[in-house]
Amino acid sequence: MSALLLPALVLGPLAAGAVAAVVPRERGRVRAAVGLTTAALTALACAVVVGGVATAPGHEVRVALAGWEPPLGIVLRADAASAALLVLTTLVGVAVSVTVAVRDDAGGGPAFWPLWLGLWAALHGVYVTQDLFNAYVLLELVTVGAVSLVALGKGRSAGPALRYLFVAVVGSLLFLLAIALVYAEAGTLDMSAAAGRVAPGPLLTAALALTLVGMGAKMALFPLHSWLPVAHPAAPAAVSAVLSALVVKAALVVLWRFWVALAPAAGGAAHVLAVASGVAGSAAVLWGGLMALRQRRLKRIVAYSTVTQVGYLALVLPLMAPGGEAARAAWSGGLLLVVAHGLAKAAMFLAAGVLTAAYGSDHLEDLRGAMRHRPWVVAALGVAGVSLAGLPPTLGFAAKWQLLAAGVESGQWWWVAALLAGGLLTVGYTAVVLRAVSAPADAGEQAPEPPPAAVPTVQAAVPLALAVAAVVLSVLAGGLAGLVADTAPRGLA
Amino acid sequence: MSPASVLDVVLAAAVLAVALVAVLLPSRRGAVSAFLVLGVVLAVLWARLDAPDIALAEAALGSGVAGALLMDTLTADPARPGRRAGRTAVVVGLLAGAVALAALTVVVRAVPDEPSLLPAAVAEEIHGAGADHAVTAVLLNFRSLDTLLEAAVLVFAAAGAGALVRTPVRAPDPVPAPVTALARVLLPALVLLGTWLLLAGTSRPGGAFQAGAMFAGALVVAFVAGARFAASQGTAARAWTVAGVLAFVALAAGTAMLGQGWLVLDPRWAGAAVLTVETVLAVSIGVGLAQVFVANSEARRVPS
Amino acid sequence: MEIALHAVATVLLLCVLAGLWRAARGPSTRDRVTAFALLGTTGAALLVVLATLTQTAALRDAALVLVALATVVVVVVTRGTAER
Amino acid sequence: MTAVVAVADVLAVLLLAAGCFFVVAGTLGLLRFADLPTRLHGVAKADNLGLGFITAGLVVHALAHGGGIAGGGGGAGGIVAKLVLVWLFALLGTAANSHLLAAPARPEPGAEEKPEREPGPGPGPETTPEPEAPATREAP
Repeated sequence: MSALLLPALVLGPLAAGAVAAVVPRERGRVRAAVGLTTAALTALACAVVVGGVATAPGHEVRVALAGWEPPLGIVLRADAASAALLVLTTLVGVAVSVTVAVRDDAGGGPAFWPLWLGLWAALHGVYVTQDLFNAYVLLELVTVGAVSLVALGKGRSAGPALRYLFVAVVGSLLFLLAIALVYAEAGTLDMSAAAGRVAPGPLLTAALALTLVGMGAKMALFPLHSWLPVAHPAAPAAVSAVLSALVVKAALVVLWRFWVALAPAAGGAAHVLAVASGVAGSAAVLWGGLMALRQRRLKRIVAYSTVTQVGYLALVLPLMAPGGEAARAAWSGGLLLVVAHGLAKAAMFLAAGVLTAAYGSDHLEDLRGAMRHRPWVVAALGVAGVSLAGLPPTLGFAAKWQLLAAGVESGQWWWVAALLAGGLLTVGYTAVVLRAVSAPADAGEQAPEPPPAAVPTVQAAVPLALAVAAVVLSVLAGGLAGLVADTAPRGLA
Repeated sequence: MSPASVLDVVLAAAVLAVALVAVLLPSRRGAVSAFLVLGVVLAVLWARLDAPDIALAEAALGSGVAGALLMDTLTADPARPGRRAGRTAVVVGLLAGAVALAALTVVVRAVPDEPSLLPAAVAEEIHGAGADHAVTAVLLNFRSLDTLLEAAVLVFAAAGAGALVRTPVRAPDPVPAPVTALARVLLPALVLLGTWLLLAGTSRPGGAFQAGAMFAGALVVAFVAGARFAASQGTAARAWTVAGVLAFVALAAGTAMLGQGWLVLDPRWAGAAVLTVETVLAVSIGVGLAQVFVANSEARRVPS
Repeated sequence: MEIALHAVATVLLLCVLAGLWRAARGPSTRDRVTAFALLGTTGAALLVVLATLTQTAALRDAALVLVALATVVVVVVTRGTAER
Repeated sequence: MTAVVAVADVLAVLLLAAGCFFVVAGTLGLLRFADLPTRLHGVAKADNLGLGFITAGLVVHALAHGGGIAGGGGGAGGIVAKLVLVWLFALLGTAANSHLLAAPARPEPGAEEKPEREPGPGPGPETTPEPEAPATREAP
């Protein structure tokens, strides 16, 4: 059953997106209905597939498409890591769909639906594909959807969208070159088959480096991050949530899968590249945190926070390098962090969207009194901030704990320092936001407390639900980590 | 030096020269024109590299449809001063390019001589794949998911482009007589050429993407000549754009429900299935590309 | 015979390169497009020569495509400049 | 090699050489002529004649040597048909193109197109219009 449904996770939303594109734009309600139905069915199919992965022997569900095994055909394979990502995507996807269905301003109008459904399909594909070129095509689909969605923002969103497009396409091209190199040596595009057919040498080193840089650009890894803080404020609220929670993760997943499959064969060169990734990640943690502290607009703060969190995720590569227990801890910690960050960031951006809609601005000065008028939305911001900072009792804590364990286990203290510094900075900018929204209206100035506009209750409840999910899932974190660790890589030793 | 290697050396030098001119020219129009020339030279390069499929695609998409799109964007835009790259930027760029070239040379020289597994595997399995031409068999059968997703990329690109045009398509400007006359001849010729490429695709280079480019060319000519039907933003146009993807997904779902597995084509009807999907795809690609062109053309006319 | 075909191909290629000069330099858009139209014809000649040389029938299709779409480009461009 | 084939080869080479001559002439015209109408004139006439001669040469070659391994559409016949089609397309296209491109260049009262200039910030080839500047890269 789950094997039958695995391709449907990609093709279903894709077809629904195509159908939504045919519905005239004036019939926004019909488009929303298509979107919500698809979200419900997708969630159901995801549950079946995740259940299938949990019960299947070896915790994996595998489908050879068109009946052709590699090297001729393409294989889709869902393992525990895919399952974790599918859970995240379902939660965020349903939340975003509900938000936009209630008030389509949040997504930039009815044009949101076809693009979002197509993007959703592509994300599912990225999590389960085993084929390098297929991953490239899926990333292209992700890029087309994400860039168009950013361009739906009000005002001057075309420039930031174009900038994002250029960066993303250059990243794709570098990855394509890497694929060509791997194919030239291995003679196959299947990741696991290629792993056994490559040897250390300039070819493999170049492929790993190109993938690191290409995917680094797509996931906004410092110093290639400059498109992200520009794109977020321009994009509609729901699109920002998708962009930060899911889209940058697609590139990250491709990087990790590529790395896990091919880096062990590269020997010392992979070590050097992993350290480079760690250095970039540490710089991202510090730079993103400092920049977030300096911003005065809520969306920009949350955007720079993404730069920080992507930095953590880049640390996973060097932490995995020693293999053994450390690699298991780093891998499961990294995946948990992806889930935790996705939930927290989606909650934050959706909350920011609600506040922006209510107060007509996301400048911190204009949000005074929000604590009193929109307590649940502010609570969502707070809980999400706590999870981001990695404090108990949240999923973020469980994830960072694993990463710390990996660092201590392998004696890589310097990465631990970056992790801790990042946590402090996160506490800092979360405090800045909370302080601003809790400030009484008459603090300093005589201006009256800005009257908030009405926002549908459902829309205000969604961010809180996501933030609460980050807390609830922390109870399951132990089991989840154990399950995920089974798919852990062997390290670079 | 043999005549063949003279040709190859000149060709390689030509590609480099045209690419450099396209990148370094400060005038935007000049750069775009050079880019169109690059399309021609690249088509010749692919022909020389014994890759007629790509030569055909480059001629159709690289210099044809993309050329029309780029030139249309530029010519309706007021001539603005091009930005001249600073001397430092040029020097740094050339240095970086040289380093990248050297690194790539090292890497490419490390490519092993042993042939890839795939050509043999394709040759072995192509009977019953539904197409005699290896490229078509790979695109429509062995790796059909990739092709489906590529078609989806175009669908969502067209949807995205359409979403950015916030006004309905305007009535056409008066069309000069020679354009109308030319359209009458060019339109059927392009449709005929596209149909030929589509049918040829099962046994030799050709197929849905190249044929789609021809259909797009025909629709663009119709649009320029004042026709406001399929190429506009109507529901019918959008339906045609997504038809290819939907047909492909329907085929996939059908095969899955019949118990054969997703996208598994029975050799008995694989040929018919491949040709049907290719035909719908070609029309979809044509209408989709034309929609991008129209959206681009209309977006510029909106006074902002 | 092969030598002659190679020589013809080389000469045609040099003509394409020479056309680049006019395409890049202008001065008007129409000059650039005139150059592109020439290159469509020359490129088509080049492709049919290569088709005979390498015995690849598909390259003659490519020549047809090139000529036809070069005309489409000209139609599009002349509309664009006529509007202003 | 039979005598007929040898004669055909000589004929084909002569035709190809003539074709090259006209294409080169057309290209020189494009580069050296003073303004758009004269350039169009050179391109439209010489280039199509050149393509015609080259096509004719290839037709003779195809008839003498047969379709080869990949004739497509039935040996020499298919090749000849396709070659003739390419030439006809080119003739049609050039006729229409020249008409469209030359239209504003004809003297019409009050409607004279000036070469649009893209003012560059500094001196360079774009800002120093010199219609008869010597070509830097020329066909032999």
